[in-house]
Amino acid sequence: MKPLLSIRNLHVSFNTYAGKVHAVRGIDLTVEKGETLAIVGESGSGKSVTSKAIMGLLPKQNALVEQGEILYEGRDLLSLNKKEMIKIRRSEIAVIFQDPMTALNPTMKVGKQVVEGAIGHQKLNKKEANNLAMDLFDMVGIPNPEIRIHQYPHEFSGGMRQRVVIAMALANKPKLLIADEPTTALDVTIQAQILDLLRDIQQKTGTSIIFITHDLGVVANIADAVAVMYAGQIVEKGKVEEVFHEPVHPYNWGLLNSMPNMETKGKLYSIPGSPPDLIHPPKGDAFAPRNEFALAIDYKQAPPTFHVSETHSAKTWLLHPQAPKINYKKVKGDLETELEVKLNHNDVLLKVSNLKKHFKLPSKQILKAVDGISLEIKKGETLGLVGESGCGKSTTGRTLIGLYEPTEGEILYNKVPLNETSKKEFSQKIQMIFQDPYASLDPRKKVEDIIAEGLDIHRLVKDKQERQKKVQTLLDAVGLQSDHAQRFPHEFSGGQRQRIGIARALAVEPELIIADEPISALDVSIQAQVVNLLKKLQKDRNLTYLFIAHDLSMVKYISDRIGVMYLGAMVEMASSDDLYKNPLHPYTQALLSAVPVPDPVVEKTRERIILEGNLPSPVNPPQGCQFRTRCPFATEKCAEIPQWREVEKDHWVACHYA
Amino acid sequence: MKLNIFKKIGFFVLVILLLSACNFSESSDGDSSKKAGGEGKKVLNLSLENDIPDLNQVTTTDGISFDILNNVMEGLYRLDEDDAPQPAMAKSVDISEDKLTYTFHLRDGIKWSNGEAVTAHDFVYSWLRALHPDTSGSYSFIIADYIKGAEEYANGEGKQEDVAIKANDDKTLVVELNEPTPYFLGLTAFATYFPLNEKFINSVGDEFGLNHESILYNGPFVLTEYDQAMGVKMERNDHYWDTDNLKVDEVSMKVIKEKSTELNLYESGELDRITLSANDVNEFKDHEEFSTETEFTSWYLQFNLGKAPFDNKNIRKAFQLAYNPETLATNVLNNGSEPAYSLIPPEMQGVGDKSFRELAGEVIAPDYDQAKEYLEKGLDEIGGKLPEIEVLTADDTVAKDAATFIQSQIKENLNIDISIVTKPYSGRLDAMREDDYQFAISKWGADYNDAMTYLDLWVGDPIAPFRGNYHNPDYMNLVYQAKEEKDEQKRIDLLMKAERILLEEDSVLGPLYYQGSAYLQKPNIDNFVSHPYGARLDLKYVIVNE
Amino acid sequence: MQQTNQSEKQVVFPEEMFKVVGRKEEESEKISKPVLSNWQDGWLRLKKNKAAIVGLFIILTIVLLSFVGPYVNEYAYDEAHYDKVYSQPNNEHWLGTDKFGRDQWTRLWEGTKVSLYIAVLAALLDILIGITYGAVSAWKGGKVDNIMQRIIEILVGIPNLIIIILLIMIMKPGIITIMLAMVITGWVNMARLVRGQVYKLKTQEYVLASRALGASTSRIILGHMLPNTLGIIIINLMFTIPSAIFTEAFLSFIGLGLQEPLASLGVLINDGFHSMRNQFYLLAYPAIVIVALMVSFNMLADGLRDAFDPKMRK
Amino acid sequence: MKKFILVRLTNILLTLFLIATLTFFLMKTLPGSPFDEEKLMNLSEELRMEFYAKYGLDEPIHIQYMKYIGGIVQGDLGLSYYYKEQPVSSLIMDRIGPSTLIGLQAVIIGLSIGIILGMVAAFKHNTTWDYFTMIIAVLGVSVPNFVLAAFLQFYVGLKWGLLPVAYWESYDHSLLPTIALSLGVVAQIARFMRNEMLEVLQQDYIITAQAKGLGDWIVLVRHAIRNAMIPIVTILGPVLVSLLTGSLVIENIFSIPGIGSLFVDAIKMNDYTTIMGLTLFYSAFFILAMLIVDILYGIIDPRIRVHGKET
Repeated sequence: MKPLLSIRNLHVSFNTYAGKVHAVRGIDLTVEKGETLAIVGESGSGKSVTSKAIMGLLPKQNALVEQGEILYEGRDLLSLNKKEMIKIRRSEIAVIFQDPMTALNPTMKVGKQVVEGAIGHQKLNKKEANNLAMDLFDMVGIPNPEIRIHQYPHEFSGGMRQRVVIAMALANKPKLLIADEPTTALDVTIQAQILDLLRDIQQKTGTSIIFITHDLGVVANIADAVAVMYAGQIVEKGKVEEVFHEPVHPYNWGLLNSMPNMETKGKLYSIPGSPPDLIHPPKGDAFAPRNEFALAIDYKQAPPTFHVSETHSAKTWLLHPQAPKINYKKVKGDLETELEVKLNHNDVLLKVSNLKKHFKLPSKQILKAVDGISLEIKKGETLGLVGESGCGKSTTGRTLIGLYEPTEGEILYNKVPLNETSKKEFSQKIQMIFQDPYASLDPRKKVEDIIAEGLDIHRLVKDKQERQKKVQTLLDAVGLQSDHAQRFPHEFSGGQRQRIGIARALAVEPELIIADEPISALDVSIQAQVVNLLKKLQKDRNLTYLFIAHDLSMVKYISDRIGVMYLGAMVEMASSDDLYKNPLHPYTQALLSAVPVPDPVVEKTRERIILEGNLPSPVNPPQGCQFRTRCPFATEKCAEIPQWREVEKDHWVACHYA
Repeated sequence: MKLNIFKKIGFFVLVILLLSACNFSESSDGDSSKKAGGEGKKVLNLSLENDIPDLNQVTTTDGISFDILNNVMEGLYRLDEDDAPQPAMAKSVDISEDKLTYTFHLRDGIKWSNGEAVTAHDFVYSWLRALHPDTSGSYSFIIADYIKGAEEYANGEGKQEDVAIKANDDKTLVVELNEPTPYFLGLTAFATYFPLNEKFINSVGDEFGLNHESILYNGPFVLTEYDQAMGVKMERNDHYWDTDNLKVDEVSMKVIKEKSTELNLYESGELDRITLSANDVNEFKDHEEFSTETEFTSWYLQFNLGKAPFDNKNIRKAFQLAYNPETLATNVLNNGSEPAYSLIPPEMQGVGDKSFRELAGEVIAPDYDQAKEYLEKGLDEIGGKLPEIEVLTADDTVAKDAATFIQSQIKENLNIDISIVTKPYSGRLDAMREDDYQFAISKWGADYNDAMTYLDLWVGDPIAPFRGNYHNPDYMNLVYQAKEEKDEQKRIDLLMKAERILLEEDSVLGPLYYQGSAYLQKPNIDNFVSHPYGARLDLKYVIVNE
Repeated sequence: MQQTNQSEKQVVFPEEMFKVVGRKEEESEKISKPVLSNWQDGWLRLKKNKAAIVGLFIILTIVLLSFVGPYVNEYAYDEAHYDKVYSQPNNEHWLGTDKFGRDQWTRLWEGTKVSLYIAVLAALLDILIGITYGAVSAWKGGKVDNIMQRIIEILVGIPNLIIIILLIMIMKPGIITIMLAMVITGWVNMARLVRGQVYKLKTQEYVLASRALGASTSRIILGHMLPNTLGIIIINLMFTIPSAIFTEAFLSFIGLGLQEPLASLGVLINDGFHSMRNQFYLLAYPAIVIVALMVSFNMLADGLRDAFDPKMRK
Repeated sequence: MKKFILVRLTNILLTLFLIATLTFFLMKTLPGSPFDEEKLMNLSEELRMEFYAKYGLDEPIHIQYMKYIGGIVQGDLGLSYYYKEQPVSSLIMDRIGPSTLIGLQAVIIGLSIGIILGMVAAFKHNTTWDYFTMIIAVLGVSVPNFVLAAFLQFYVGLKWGLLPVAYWESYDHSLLPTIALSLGVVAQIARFMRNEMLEVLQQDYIITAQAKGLGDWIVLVRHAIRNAMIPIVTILGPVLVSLLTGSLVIENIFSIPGIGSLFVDAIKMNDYTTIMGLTLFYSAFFILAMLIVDILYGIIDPRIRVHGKET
């Protein structure tokens, strides 16, 4: 069978003010009819560029396709003129972009946006267009289409907007659908909805899908075939089972291992270092500097493609007959043996009771970001806090460290209340790590000054020399080099920046660190680095963590206990094992089931609880149990506020039916 | 729904704006004939340098209004082409032996533009109105100063019956003066002396003078259009007694504020006569359409005798002699102005055929060496050190240029740094009145053709800061004697003596120049009369050739 | 593991090439670019913008000339020569003379200096007030911010020009007056910009981090807010200066400018305008200078914005 | 929305009140009075006081102030000093027409040409077209408009005789001043539009639209222009100000009986009541324009329409 699309030796580069970026460096790909091909890779690996090259949407000013072919049903898309390309886009290939917030024109009614491509192509009159829009809305599961098509994008929630974007892509019944990270910007529960929808659509229409993502869990869920990209090249590709169960490229090993599953214990496997700079791609194998098993030849010559099976191939010298055989499974096993001794946590370090934080909006409405939560953090433990965006977990963290004034409630640190007078003192004991590695470092300050800021504030160093020495020690502790001290944040990669942020927090030698989604903005391979670092530091320095995240598997891995938040309230709290094995609250259950697991077998067979609808607005939360509008088990009783009670030992939950 | 309302409102506003915007000059349709000279009409196109502030002849004070009023109204007398008063509304006058009683006999057949006759009562009404405190304007003094009982009435102290303005019948007007006033007939040509029709004034009420329909005319022309910002259009007044002698049918006067615009309009043929700004004089100096004229307006430095260092006569003298008016007039102003070495303008009436200036000769001659000597003498007297000196001036170009000139000359010839303080026109006057100046650039334009119009100003009764706090009993006596003197020759002698005391002995003023103007006039215009004092523009005599 | 390889089979590599040498982590963490501060980085970007560099060059040249120019010939700017009024540009008077016979070359650069002086000082003062107002408003937030913003809203309702004209009317005309008048109305824009920026920065994570470390308000403002606002402040300065020059020229044109014999570009243009028909050179040179200044400042400001505005960076 | 308008209205009234107060007291501090005339210097003090009394200038200042504010409330701005006996309000009403016509035309021309130039520049980014447009734009804001006006008058009006030199007689007379006034507007709008377009063209929804298979032209018209145009509304305020500055001199140069020239004259003549009245009028006009701009914003941008503007 002829493939629907095949890419041969594609090279794409960009001219930037810093130099020429070789974004895609010779990739070969095929997409069969009705197949879902996942392209996996970290940011900057060239996967989005590939998708744009297929659509002919590379920015004209600075992008250049240097060589290669993109054959669609036998025609080379790169050789088509504009008119023909527009025809292709209109009727053959459609695309879904990552951010539904920006992909829609804010000043045009969504119905019109969805069908405007089809109107010209299918020669529809107004009524037919409206009908088509309504049908499409129906298909992607947007309720009340007859009203919704006349609304503007800002009247839709993120998940709904993504459905609109999908509807738009489907308007012309494309044969190929390119989904460029369509779920990255969405919450897990919404992501599950969208993935379901896409699968459903593919079954109904038989469309081929190129699914671009950095999340291996998602890949396992949706893909038939997988291509793993690194530094502008496809390093491994094959059927989803092959890539997941018999990985051959060390990078793929790293990716798979660095994702903890629910059972992972001990040290997490991580890929050290940072991705290469594509302005000056390294000689030989681009992955070599980060590869534990790099061969001498890797630094000399780029590896060719070796075929493992008819469908499975990879670019690594390890597949060369002369290369030593390395057992991937053993590598994995080695790590698992390194078990960790859990400390006994008894002393309560931080006690929070009935904490509330309300914001007054300019519209005079009250946003109840945190609405009465109570928790304790014991010395030396890690408490995880999870929930979807907008549930109040970050606000909780920021209120605890005193960035926000609590509206109500009490915070006791070592039995001393946190207030204006004690704030300065506590600012040394409690520290914070922030989510966005780009926004959390002052772009105008040198790394040295960023790290030493706390030292200066609390006058912890006597002179310049001591300051310098301390900074060096801290850089070393987070695995950065001493000459990095003189550089500015924009020169670092995300992972490096996050480590600088950690060094800054450590500088004042705190006891409690509130880590506010410290890894959610990082690439998978880097996440493990940071998590390992945090664990190591905890052990070395006897730190206590409040770890805030929406990624449940990582939270499970790092935390001793976990609290689940929903709409400003705590709905369940238990030890992490307990919570995973025996979730009592329907929301926790749904959340857990929505987490994609990087195993195609598991993913494709398990039943998941799909939550309907969206998160209600915290300005106007539902009365009684806040979850009842989305709860599959909700009854009339749920209109009453459920009690926060201890169901089992150390297992708290707020549900009438738990 | 909301959207539609907004759209409607927006559209509505737009329409209103557009409609309101289109009020072009009403003449636009009828006016196209202007250039073509349609139906053989003789049209004269002139410009006004600024908006027309006021056409109420009693309250108005500015030259622009006078220029218009003088052509649509007429007093008992009108100045002729040689600036001499000639009978107009009056056909003759009987002057009593003591030169204090004037009996005017009105001309027959004089009519208002609505056809009613102009009577002696119209004059009585008008003059009394100009005097009455409720209706008077700044120019009321021009009647009050001369007519018996008028000043008291104007101050609200006297009674109306005591004012010596009487109509014996419709055709006879009798006026009694305080003192013999040889130039009184000239005064009756001035706007404040024009008649008004009581019935008409009462019928228009507050509207009087605000539009062309709310004025009743008795002059050579009537206004057919009047917009303060755009100008006026005049047409021949068919009811005017001398209408047959008019050589022009229609005059338009457009308000053009920028001199460069005026010149452009002249060159494009839309104006027939313009005055030039100094910058443009050189270009047209040799042009056949170029000419200059002077008027009875003197510019001078007013020293403040009440302020150091000008309380010292020698310092005043030093300043008075340290600049050359010739340079100012020819090199800086370059607009037809004449250098001044005295106060009284050259053409002003003296005795018989001789002008005052011819009889009196020049008073001041610049002499830098002498100036330095005076300065040293003065410095010795005041202790060797000058305070900082500022010269006050108005902020129009000409006044500023004069100040800059004085500044540079004083620096060059006396090596004294002076700074310039410019104030808006009325700001300068205010500062002078409040005694807040050391010396200032000031001017005076004659109201009538006699040296008294100048010399009367410095009598110092009471002592006026505005006039430099000058008070010299000798000078005062000379002026008062001149006022009562009935013999022309003796009177002029007294005045000449007074001028010398003012300038030479006391050095109260430093003469600068006699104001003049350079103008361009199309060759087909003849006999264009512009009087040097009073109401300037007189279009009764102008001839427009084909 | 089985290998179904085709072409590579023929090539046999030396055995040592297949020794596991492991990773070179330092390599992957290494930053190869030279150490560059933000200013250096910005300068590099600016240098790429030819128009901005040309603008910068012109501005520098004009500033230099305005200081040196008056001294290269023997005439003083207020020295009148009545025998040489309105002489066309010649060997003696390179740019001719005006109606007082004053040397135009000297007056032109003297005037440029005065104009620049007024503009720069006015702009700096604007900025000082604007920064303080904007920063305080955003930093305090809440009610204070609300009130301060209401005040700004009201101020915005008054046409600047009117205020300037009114002020100039009541004060003694001169450099200080013009400057003050411009300052009184000019800062609103700056205040708004700074407020916006500080508002944004206030919630930036690095500022939160600093606060979490217990930093004092002054430390945050001086250490984080100010350096990160400086870019837009400078850019705004570059836009404010030319508009201040323009305002001065305009005021001079309607007769509310400086006092003789002092010159400014506005005064010169005003004088030149009145004699443009016959002494065109009197208008031409100051007009060229003012246009050159305006154009250059605009080009430079555009360039700076592209180089330093973080929005343009990514 | 109602509340929004109510708050705005209160602000407007407050602003106008402040401006009235400010100008009143500023004017009172000014030297000189309308009756400072050379000829009046001969008058006695008593007589001058009588004139003052006619205009209510003899009363204590706070009474004058109350009367002035009271008058404003009734739409009475007092009598002009220079145009004796003329109410300031009627002076303004007489002069408003020509100014509005020229201003409106300048805005329309400025907007349409500016938008087109800006779009061309953005679409042909970094080409000769772009540079050419931007040179025009920079020159447009750099050349003082009185200089431009003088050139237009001399060449277009006098030398080439294409349009009337000056004065206000027919529609043709409004064209030159409109052109002189609109150049600055064209420049401002073109620059702004270019920047906005460049930004919009990089937005995801533009790529999305292209991905939908829409032609370049449709993408441009349907998606780019509209979104780029929305922010144009925000600079209408500054544009109006520049029109105001422009009109002051241009009306004088072209001898147009408009408000701008009235204002300049009032300053030159110390006609305080007229200055006060015009200041108030300008402010009211300006504020009203800003209000309309805000409302317009709401109409154009659906994101604001629903919730009202929240700042």
